[in-house]
Amino acid sequence: MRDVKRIEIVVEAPQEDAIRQLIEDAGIDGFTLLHAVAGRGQRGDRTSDGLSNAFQNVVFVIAAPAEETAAFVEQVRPILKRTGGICLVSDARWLKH
Amino acid sequence: MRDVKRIEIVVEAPQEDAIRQLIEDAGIDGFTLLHAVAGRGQRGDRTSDGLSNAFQNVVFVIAAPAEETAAFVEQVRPILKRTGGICLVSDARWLKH
Amino acid sequence: MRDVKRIEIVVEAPQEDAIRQLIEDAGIDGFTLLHAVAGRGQRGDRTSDGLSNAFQNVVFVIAAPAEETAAFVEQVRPILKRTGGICLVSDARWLKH
Amino acid sequence: MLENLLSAPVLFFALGLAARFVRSDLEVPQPVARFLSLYLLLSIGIKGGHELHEAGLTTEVVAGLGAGVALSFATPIWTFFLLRGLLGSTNAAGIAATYGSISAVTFVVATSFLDQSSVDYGGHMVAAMALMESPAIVMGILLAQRFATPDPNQTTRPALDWGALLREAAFNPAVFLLLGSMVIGMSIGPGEFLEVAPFVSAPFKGVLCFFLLEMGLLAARRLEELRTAGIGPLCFAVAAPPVHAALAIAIAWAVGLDAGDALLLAVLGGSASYIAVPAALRLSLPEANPSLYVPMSLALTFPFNVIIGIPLYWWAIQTIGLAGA
Amino acid sequence: MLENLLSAPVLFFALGLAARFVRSDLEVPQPVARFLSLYLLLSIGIKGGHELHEAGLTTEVVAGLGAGVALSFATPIWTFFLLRGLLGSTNAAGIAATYGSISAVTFVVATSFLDQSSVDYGGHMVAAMALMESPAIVMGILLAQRFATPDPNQTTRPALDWGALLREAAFNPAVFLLLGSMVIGMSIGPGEFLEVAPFVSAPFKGVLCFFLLEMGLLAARRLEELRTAGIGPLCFAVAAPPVHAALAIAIAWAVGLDAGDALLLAVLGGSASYIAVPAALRLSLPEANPSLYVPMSLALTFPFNVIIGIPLYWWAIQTIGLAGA
Amino acid sequence: MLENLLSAPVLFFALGLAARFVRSDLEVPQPVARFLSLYLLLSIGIKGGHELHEAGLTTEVVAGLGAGVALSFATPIWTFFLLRGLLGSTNAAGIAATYGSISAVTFVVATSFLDQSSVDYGGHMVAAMALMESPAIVMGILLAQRFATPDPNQTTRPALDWGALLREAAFNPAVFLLLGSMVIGMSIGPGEFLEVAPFVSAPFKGVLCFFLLEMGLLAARRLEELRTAGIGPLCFAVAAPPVHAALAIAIAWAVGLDAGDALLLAVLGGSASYIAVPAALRLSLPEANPSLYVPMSLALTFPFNVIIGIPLYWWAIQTIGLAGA
Ligand SMILES: Nc1ncnc2c1ncn2[C@@H]1O[C@H](COP(=O)(O)O)[C@@H](O)[C@H]1O
Ligand SMILES: Nc1ncnc2c1ncn2[C@@H]1O[C@H](COP(=O)(O)O)[C@@H](O)[C@H]1O
Ligand SMILES: Nc1ncnc2c1ncn2[C@@H]1O[C@H](COP(=O)(O)O)[C@@H](O)[C@H]1O
Ligand code: NA
Ligand code: NA
Ligand code: NA
Repeated sequence: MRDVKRIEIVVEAPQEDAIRQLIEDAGIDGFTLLHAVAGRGQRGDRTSDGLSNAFQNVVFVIAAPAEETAAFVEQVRPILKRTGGICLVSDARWLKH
Repeated sequence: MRDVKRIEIVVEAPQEDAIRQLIEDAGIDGFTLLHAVAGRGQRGDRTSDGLSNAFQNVVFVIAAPAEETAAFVEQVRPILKRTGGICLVSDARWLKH
Repeated sequence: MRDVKRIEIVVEAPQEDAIRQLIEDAGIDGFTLLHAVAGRGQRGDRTSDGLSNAFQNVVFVIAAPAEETAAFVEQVRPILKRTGGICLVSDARWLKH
Repeated sequence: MLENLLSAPVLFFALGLAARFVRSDLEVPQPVARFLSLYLLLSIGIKGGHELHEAGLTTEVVAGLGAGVALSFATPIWTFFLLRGLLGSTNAAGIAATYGSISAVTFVVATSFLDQSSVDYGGHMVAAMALMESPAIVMGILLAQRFATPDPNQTTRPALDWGALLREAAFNPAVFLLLGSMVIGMSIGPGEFLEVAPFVSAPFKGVLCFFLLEMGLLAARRLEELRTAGIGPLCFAVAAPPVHAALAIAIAWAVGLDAGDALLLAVLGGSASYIAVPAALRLSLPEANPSLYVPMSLALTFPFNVIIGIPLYWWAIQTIGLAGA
Repeated sequence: MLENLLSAPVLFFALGLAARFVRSDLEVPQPVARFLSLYLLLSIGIKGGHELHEAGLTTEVVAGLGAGVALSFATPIWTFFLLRGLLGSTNAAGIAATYGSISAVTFVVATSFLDQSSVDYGGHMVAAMALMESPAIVMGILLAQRFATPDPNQTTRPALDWGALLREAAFNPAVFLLLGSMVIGMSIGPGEFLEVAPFVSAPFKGVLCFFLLEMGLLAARRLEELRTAGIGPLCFAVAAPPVHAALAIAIAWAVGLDAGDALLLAVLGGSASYIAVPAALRLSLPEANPSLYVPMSLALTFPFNVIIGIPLYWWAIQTIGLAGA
Repeated sequence: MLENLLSAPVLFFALGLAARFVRSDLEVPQPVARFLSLYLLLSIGIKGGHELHEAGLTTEVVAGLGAGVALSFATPIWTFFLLRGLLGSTNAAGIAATYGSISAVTFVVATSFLDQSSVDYGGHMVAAMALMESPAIVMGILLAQRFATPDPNQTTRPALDWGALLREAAFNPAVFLLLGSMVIGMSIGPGEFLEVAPFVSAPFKGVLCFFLLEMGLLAARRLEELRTAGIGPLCFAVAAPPVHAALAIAIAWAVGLDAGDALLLAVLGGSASYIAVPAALRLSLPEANPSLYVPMSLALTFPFNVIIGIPLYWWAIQTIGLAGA
């Protein structure tokens, strides 16, 4: 088991590609991604239905060592500022196989 | 970054509105919501399919400062007692934008 | 509230039954399960669409006391080794009802 | 009866059951299954409304509606008192609501049976079906309120939200779509009806086949839950359909319904809900155990009606010689 | 107009609205709703392409396409300058793009209205529709770039990704599927067309009913968001359709379109986007408030056109006496 | 061949490919795509069963089934030994299973090609298709068990769960639904068949168009994965279809199949699985790299067969002059 950071990012679906790009740029080698997520925040309701996914959220869950994540979350900040969403960071232990 | 509590509530879909109401009453200003979630617990299997969503779970993820969440989770308890589900609370850091 | 471990396992859908079995064998009495999850890792992209769910992920979230989980995660390791995925363990407090 | 067994929808139902028994991974994607159920409701609603508009409001119509609603109010009462000793008041109330209500799919299979036998039936029976959903739900909750002793662990039972309950009972998706489509079917002219017919009529039976495949898959899965339920609920689930249907046929005979309408009333009386009522109960009576009322209704009563019940009730109706049989 | 109100698609739209107002839980599963919208596009594309192939490239075709594209470029300009003072440049630009673009479902309802009235229209109007989506998006973004002052909190605005924007504008799913299906409709022979007709033609109106049920549900939900929007956007959302449609009819008259094509041009001019444009704006102009432009377009302009607009524009076209009216 | 290129399903396949290449966001919602694939299986199963019932059990039937099953057992063997040196035993075994098995969609496109050319084919070829899925899976796993050296990192390979493998091979959703629908098609009378025909027959070609649009999207996405695969797998993926088809045609000639059945056998031999076999392999041979066998089958072999293969094999069959060509 290895100590890592668990990063959870909720953004609206149109930002999916931007976050994917940031993950790749940061050299982080994996993520898990949930689609069609609903939510509420300062920008009102986002639903998991509707005819386009422009008003749905996606959730990224990323496990990575602390040294890789510090710079990465700073890159995420401007996206959250511009289009909303949250980024939570917590501690976890990763079962290495 | 700010220290918050990450609350994760799993309840059956018919309780979605009740939890939404509690969140609003507690003055918590956001949540993320997953639909069509399966699971198993003391009340047996809940599946993510079927003709009605009465037997599916939903998951709420809520980030909020500790002072807002303490009273809130107490409100959630009777719902869990009556209709099942779980509520987990953990520590996280919220990237403020 | 009771201290528990929160275990989060991401595996590909064909392994769902194997993980269910391990949970049962370990005497853990509940889990929450998300289907149609996408992701990226060493084995490339897994998408949440496609004609079969063989290339999707599922996510198990399990809350259980530390003493029940230690042996369990060791059982999960060979599955991750063979077919990929991750297992994260973190601390949480469970609102007992 | 053999003819019924060899009808395509019944065969697809059997195929769905078989798939689970051999543990095949066959599954109908859930959003599609829900869409198909909406399609069946919309389709039968429009067709029923269209026919009712052509036929006009007759005494037969009033008799059919009245008989249905009466059954839906009354059935929960005896069901409750019969099962109360065995399963406790809360579970008995849940089952009472379930069996007082109806199964739209069973109704649809029965209409397809009548179509195949070239027997007429009235569009108002669709309205009767829609009106039978809600009374049973309300009766079930009332019975639980009146007779169930609150959970000892719980000092106070949360007050019942009657507004939410009535909304769920009267405006649940199935009732709303059925009645709405009926009104639309009554409003549009015959030209407009002809234009939607290639969607609502032509593929109807084929869609029903697909849907029964899914019903078979669902029923087989629920069957397992009954292993721990004891013999009482099992007996009730297969005895209630013919008994309730016999009562419905007697009423149909008394009020003078035609044979086709009588069969539909029998099927409404004899069937039990597994979508609308469980959804309402989870909201208003969550203490009742869904692993009891859902599999009873879905895994026993539904297959009984579809495979044996419909031809059996029809045989009875023919035997007593209702008009048009 | 009463006839339009009693057409099945409009009635199902009303049913969807009603469902929300009584707080019924009725919902069309999202993947199915999306599929039905793809079906409508594919279907209208193939039929349009097939017809265009039969008719050939005439001056009427060129006139129709030209008029549509011109409207799509021009409408955002006055919309922007009209609303800028009231709502700020960013929101005005978002609404400008929305109203310069079109609503495919409104177009489809209008073709169904013409079919019912046995009025001809040209397959090239489908192409006109497809060509009207993109210019409005590009104009909206250009207007925002030129006139919107950057957020004071933000020192630098991120550079606009023109590649992504143009791709989104030109190849968004609706435009791509429409144009692609048109090309296919033009390529296949009449025998092949007959073979796909039972899928693309026969159930078309029924599917449209189902889809409008969903549109009613969506529109009613969005209506609530308008409570805090102020009176200005509300007025614009119901005034823009007839004004833009009148302009379109004038152009149709000037370039000599037939009555059927004129109605479709009016509907394209008078309608606003609620799928393609919002998706493009969230990517390229996320600062514009979607709780403004989406409900305006979906909850006011769309119902206005479907219920009142189409028969109103048709009445106007008949009054001025365009050929074929 | 040009005629094939201008058939609607092939054009929609091309449209799907094109959508990805211009990076359009067009996508068919996944539950709907799965439903359409179930629809195609159910539909072809019922029609095949119905026809088989009319035709009865002839020597042609036995010959067709036997030839198919034999191919499915034999193809994996040479495929394995051919590729073993290049890609290692595990990957070779995965590809062997994939190419020994079949693609139902390719088969369906071929039947639609024959329908268009008014050439008859036997309903039993549907059964042949169903029977060809499983043997290849079992052969692939057997070859891997026998020849693949276990992973050096891993001291013991987990014991193979033969029960799960055989269940997956024999009762996977596609096989189960195909065979089940065939049995139902054989059981129902002609009257009942006529009633389901507006669902299973009339919209068939249109649904196929929609489904091939999705296949184009999927194939184009998988194509990218092949960039790192090397030239060997690419060559195999386009060389195997004509070679295997030629073998199938030779067998068809030897056992005396008619032209239509021969084309279907050629297509079964020449096609490869991208749904059922990968699902079984992920369970029983997860060490084989799916980024190899899926894109080979889906992004190269499938398009090859649909665009070039079917008309090519038909030309060959006409050239050697099988009966009915
Ligand atoms: N306090 C919160 N807890 C959990 N999720 C949140 C919270 N605030 C916002 N979100 C999520 O982030 C999305 C966008 O938030 P916002 O930009 O504040 O509207 C919402 O739709 C939620 O899914
Ligand atoms: N130990 C657990 N870990 C994770 N989720 C659980 C656990 N126990 C229950 N759940 C979730 O809560 C739902 C209801 O639980 P129960 O009321 O115990 O049947 C289940 O369907 C699961 O989704
Ligand atoms: N670092 C990571 N963080 C989050 N999820 C991951 C990570 N690495 C892998 N995964 C998940 O595990 C799945 C399989 O990983 P792999 O076996 O590495 O291809 C991926 O599709 C992801 O969903
Ligand atoms: Na009943
Ligand atoms: Na417009
Ligand atoms: Na093959």
